Amino acid sequence: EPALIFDLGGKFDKSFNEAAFRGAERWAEETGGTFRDIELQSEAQREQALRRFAESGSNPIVMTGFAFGDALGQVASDYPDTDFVIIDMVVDAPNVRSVVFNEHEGSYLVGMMAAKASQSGTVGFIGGMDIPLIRKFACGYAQGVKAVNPDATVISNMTGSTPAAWNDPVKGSELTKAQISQGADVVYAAAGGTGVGVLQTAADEDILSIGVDSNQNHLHPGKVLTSMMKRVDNAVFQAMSDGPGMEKGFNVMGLANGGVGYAMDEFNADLVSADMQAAVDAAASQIAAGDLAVHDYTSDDSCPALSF
Amino acid sequence: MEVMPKWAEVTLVPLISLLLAAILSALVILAIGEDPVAAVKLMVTGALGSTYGWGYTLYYATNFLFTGLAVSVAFHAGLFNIGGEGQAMLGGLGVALACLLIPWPHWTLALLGATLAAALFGAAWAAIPAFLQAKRGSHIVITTIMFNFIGAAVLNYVLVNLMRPAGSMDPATARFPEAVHLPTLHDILAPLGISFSKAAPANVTFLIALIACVLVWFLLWRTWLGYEIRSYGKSEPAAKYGGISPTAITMIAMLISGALAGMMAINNVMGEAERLVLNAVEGAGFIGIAVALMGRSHPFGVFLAAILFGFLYQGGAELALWTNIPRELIVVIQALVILFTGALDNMVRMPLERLFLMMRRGNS
Amino acid sequence: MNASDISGRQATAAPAASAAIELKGISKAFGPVQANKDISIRVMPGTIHGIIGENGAGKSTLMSILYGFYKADRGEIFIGGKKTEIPDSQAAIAAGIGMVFQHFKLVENFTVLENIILGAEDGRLLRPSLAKARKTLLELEHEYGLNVDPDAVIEDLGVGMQQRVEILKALYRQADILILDEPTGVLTPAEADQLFRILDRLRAEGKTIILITHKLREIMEATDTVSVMRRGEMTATVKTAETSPAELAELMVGRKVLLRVDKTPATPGKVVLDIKGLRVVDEKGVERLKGIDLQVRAGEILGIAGVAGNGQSELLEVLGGYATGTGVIQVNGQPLDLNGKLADGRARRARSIAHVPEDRQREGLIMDFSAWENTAFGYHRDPGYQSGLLLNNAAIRADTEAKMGRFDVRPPNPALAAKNFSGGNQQKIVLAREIERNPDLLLVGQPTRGVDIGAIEFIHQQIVALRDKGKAILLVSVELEEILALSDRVAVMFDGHIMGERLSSETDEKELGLLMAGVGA
Amino acid sequence: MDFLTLIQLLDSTVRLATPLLLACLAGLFSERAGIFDIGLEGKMLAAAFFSAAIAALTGSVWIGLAAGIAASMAFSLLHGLASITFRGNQLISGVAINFLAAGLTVLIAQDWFSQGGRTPSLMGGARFEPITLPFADALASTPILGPIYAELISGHSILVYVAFAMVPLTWWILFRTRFGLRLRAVGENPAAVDTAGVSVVGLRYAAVMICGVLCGIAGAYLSTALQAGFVKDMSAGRGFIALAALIFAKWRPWYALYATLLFGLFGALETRPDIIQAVLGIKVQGALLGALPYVMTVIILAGFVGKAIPPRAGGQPYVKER
Ligand SMILES: Nc1ncnc2c1ncn2[C@@H]1O[C@H](COP(=O)(O)OP(=O)(O)OP(=O)(O)O)[C@@H](O)[C@H]1O
Ligand SMILES: Nc1ncnc2c1ncn2[C@@H]1O[C@H](COP(=O)(O)OP(=O)(O)OP(=O)(O)O)[C@@H](O)[C@H]1O
Ligand SMILES: [Mg+2]
Ligand SMILES: [Mg+2]
Repeated sequence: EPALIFDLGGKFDKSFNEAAFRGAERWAEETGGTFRDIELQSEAQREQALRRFAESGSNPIVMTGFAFGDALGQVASDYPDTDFVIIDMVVDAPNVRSVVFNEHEGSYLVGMMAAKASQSGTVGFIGGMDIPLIRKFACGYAQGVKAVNPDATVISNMTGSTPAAWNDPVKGSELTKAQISQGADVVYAAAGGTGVGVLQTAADEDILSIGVDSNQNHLHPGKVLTSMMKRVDNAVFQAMSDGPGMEKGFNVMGLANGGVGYAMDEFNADLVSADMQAAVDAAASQIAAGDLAVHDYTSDDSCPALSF
Repeated sequence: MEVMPKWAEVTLVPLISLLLAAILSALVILAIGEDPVAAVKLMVTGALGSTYGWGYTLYYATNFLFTGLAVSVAFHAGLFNIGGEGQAMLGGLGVALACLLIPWPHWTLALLGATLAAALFGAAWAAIPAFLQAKRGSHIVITTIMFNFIGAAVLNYVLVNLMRPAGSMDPATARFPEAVHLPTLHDILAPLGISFSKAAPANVTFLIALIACVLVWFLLWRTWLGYEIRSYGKSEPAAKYGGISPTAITMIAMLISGALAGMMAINNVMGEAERLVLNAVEGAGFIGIAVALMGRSHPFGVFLAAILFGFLYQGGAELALWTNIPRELIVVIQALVILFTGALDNMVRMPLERLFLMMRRGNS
Repeated sequence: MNASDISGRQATAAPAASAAIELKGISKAFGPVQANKDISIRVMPGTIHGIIGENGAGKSTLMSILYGFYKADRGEIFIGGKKTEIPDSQAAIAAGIGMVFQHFKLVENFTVLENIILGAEDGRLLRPSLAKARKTLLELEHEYGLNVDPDAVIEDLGVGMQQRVEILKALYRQADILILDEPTGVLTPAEADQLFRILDRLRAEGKTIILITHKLREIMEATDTVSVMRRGEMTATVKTAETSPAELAELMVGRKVLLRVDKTPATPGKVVLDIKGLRVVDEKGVERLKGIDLQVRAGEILGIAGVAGNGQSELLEVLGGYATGTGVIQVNGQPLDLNGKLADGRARRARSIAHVPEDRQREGLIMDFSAWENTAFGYHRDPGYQSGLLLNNAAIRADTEAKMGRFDVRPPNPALAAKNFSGGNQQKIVLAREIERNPDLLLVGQPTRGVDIGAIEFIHQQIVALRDKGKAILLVSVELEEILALSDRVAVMFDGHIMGERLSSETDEKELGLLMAGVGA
Repeated sequence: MDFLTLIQLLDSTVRLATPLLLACLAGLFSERAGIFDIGLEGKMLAAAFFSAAIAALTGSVWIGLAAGIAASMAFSLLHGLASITFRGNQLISGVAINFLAAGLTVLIAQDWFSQGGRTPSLMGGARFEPITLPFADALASTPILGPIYAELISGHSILVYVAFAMVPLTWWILFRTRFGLRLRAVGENPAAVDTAGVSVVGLRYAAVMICGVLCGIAGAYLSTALQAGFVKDMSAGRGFIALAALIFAKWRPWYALYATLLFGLFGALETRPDIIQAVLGIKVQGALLGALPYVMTVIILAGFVGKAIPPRAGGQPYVKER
């Protein structure tokens, strides 16, 4: 029986934990299998949950979030017969599959779309907590924007410095309004529950927004330009389907293998012109082919297109 | 001239209150379609049924002991220190700096150094609110709340920009060197022939917390400084009459309080995570308030309350592991325990007192 | 007023059938404490009925039951012959009862007017109520000579004024029955006289008054009948005219009591306390002491008389080290620090100055601390009580036990919290602590406020004994009687000045009363 | 910083200040009556959930508002039970209420909607829409006053106006009515109220209930006016900030307005690092920017406000018989 461990944000964080949960559910639905899961409440429970599941025979054990890296590094070697899958982090152990996403690539694409959709030449980014991962999103986005319009302005705000920053839609709204008053007409939210407020306010104020992680286009039809898809659900689904004895190692989920991308559906069909889509698709295949390099903030803690 | 014998006050009242909280919790569990009996069993065996469970229970309890003692000491001086959260965060920074910057030859020395650093940083974070209270009359409740937020921002800044190993995604410091790893209860008890779970994070800090308990008790009830702290807390006019300096006591009590809160970091940062992460304190500062209030600000009461909350945390984790009970339910259970044992205790005490009075009258 | 006046009138008491108040079999327990045991009492309309009894005898409890503040466990209340349920003060007020509590029930930061209308407002809006009350108040003031500024804030008023507000509160509610619980404990003689004149008028109007007091003189002068309470029981009810102070005192305490202070003439020695040009400005920037010069010699008691609020408290506070001032104070020829680092209570104690503060519950004691912890208070860093950082609890306990024995503190239990002792015994704890230090200078504020006569006798003896050991004593009291009985010299304070000094053997209440009012000198 | 930016900043200030103001006034009623309340946060959260949930189910924001208020009042009742009837510790009761609300809202939300502890997005009549005041459009082009009226004063949800109207109303109730006099008295000296023949318990329950109503409005404002639905923990510490504002305001209604506006302004400034950069001339790093409101609060508190004296009987249960 596989197990899934969510990071502190919880199963329903409107972000990657939730995506992971959907992936596991899809697996359960399609295979009729069952899985265990746990929402952590404290840092100390990371190692605890790993060990408890491993000892009780769960296999594979999937966990979401870079914060597990340290704990898994400690635990993995104690349970050589258990397969672990960690998302968003690399842990070098023979029984671990590490899945990382090139969020900067996906963000680059939606950045391009934002720049193309923007009338004002100013676009916004609203992050949740100020951590490197979110800067990676912001940095990729800004590069995409600049690629289309080098003169464009990218306004970037983080919601806060405590975990409350992931669940403060009111502040998300206010940040959106502040960005609008500075001229932004497209905003990209990578802020968990806070993003709910961003998308809502963008819709209310009649500007475009960009969702994150899963396809959020349907939340405000005709108002959400697109969503930067980070297919954590696929990664989890894949891991559970592969089951024990899966292939281990380092899994990069990028544009090339559909790990990240942008969402197109009936809700945003009218917003995305053929020309826009063509340009973005071209960039996507360039990136996939390795002809276009998008800088990853976390590789050297710097961003060519944006300062924090 | 108490109505109830002391044993009844300290055992019957909390036990019946706990029972009420348990019954209500059971109803909530029932309401969301789970089996309350199984849940309670799971919690008890999970938290207290093995050395593994105890190892986690005691680990959490250690955190709460420090923050609970911190709140208690300030409380005895009539000061409501809500800043345990921020002080513990900064204490973590102190521990991290001590462990990473100084090449300690042995964990014992590292523990000493880290404890000192944690206490110093925690005390420093309490010093400004204390000073503003003493000299400017700025309400300590607001300033300590503000310093919690400021502390979170500082820690975030330091971890994201200064102390994070280059290229790491995780806003956390590097792991501490092997030499400063603290022995767990497993390591400590093994030479005594007691086998204690290896996996559990409870470590030598628990003993330090116990020592802190005793020291706080000793400070408050055996030294003139503690006597002055308690006097000032009970009556400021009397303290002035008695030649006790309000400024000095406010500062001293808050510094001790901050130091205790900061010292929590040797448990969670040095003992468990062995590195400093952003979210290291995770609310223990606030639980400390409940622990101190429930423990009536007495170190022994704080000890019991801390164990109770350790039990709730670990029992809750077990529930989360083996059932589909969402973690919010555990929060609800904690709330009910706090409510019944801490705020609605008179609901139990009043009828009990009447009962004892009747019995006494009947006897005489 | 004049005693014969009153006793002449008492015969008019109405026949038994229509008692204004009748209590039957009232019992009340506070947890294990039986405060009232099966108490019955009848009070005739148009009379003043006195109640006396030692501290803790249950007087206040009984009256609080009548006023609906506490609920009796058993017993019945008849008002005007009719059985009346009084579950709360609302019902008591409706039955025409008003009460002035021993500890005033005023909202400190409200104005007089607001306090008076509280609970007796007309309508939902405040303004009309206040306007109406202002008018009524003016009439009442006029009628009874109870002058107070309706817009003054309570905390700015002296206790005498606060009491007037309490009386006005009752009158405003048109009380026919007025209960006064130790009303004169905080009044000057002039204020007390005025109070009794008012009570007289009220009686003349047919109102019924119950007066609780520890002062036998007041009982004798003002009441028609008097009840004595002891340990929760009503031990006797007698016609005032048919009893004597000595008999009452004996009924109350259960033994013979000395009603005079026994003291020999003083033999003053060298100057211990020398104050020159002392000025004090309080937190609000008001100058409370405006240049005081005083001397107290070894072996004498200097009494400071004055209406409360004329700077006596500040004088004690500066001397005690917890208020700052300017000027020069020398003790045993050495100056005291009035502003700097050594202006604190500990430094004062080190200079052999002991201080029995005016307000024992606020300053003198920590009510939640046990008796033994209180016995060390202020001296807790003295070598006998402490070594290094440690308190020597065992030594303090032993010391406390000895002191409690010598000062006859009841119950003699060092572990009991201060709040569980009666007022008189609380005061004994403070006195024992300060006097037994054998200080060169003892500051005493209101040593017997709210203390029953048995304890007063003892406290006075202790103060005189210290004087006879050759120590200097500065006594502040609003009780002129006490000042005259204890002091060798008297200084009168008025508005931050010393209005004059007299030898107590060469002055009387009348002269001092005038000085206290700011007249003369 | 140009004029329009200033207006926008102030506009944001008003929005951010509104929930703080309502919660602050709520706390004011409770604490003026002598009942300390650190459960403002929890009540606000509960109200945010129930108003959004019921609005989502019924399609009417007004029914939602009523439900939010009812939920908040239910928690008030619990607080009253603990701290008035059973004379328990008011701080513990408040802490418990905060935990209880945080847990229950998500549990119930998940049970009702299965949307991960959220309510569905509110649409149409299930949400409070901004109100355009009369002539706002016509006057908008008038210099200075036009934008102030059209942008700053007009265009908020009805609850904002309710909140601001509550300030004079609260002042009037406290200082001009019999109820207010008694309420203030019971927070200063309950024995005075008791012996004046007024029920201490009744008054305190009334105050606690009013606190519930105002917290209810504050919560409803968060989820049905500022937002279009409930997200877990969405009160995000605003109850604690309101409490700080209450102390800051020395328990006075008009000062409460100023204090919450100040906190609102700090919050608004935090969303505009560009303005801060323009004013200070340096770029403030993100995390430190987040600390700015709190640092400013401490500085102002230490520098200008001085000692705040709480209602004298605050926090202590009224006990007649030991
Ligand atoms: N509210 C209370 N709770 C518990 N015990 C009380 C309370 N009030 C009074 N007592 C106790 O009841 C007894 C009678 O007290 P009461 O105040 O009636 O005495 P008293 O005769 O008025 O004394 P005093 O002269 O000091 O005012 C005392 O033992 C006192 O400690
Ligand atoms: N009923 C009471 N029983 C015991 N002490 C009381 C009582 N009422 C008041 N006191 C205390 O008696 C003292 C008298 O206060 P008041 O201010 O009226 O006089 P004062 O000290 O001479 O004046 P001031 O301090 O303004 O110069 C205060 O310390 C007060 O706390
Ligand atoms: Mg009495
Ligand atoms: Mg005074």
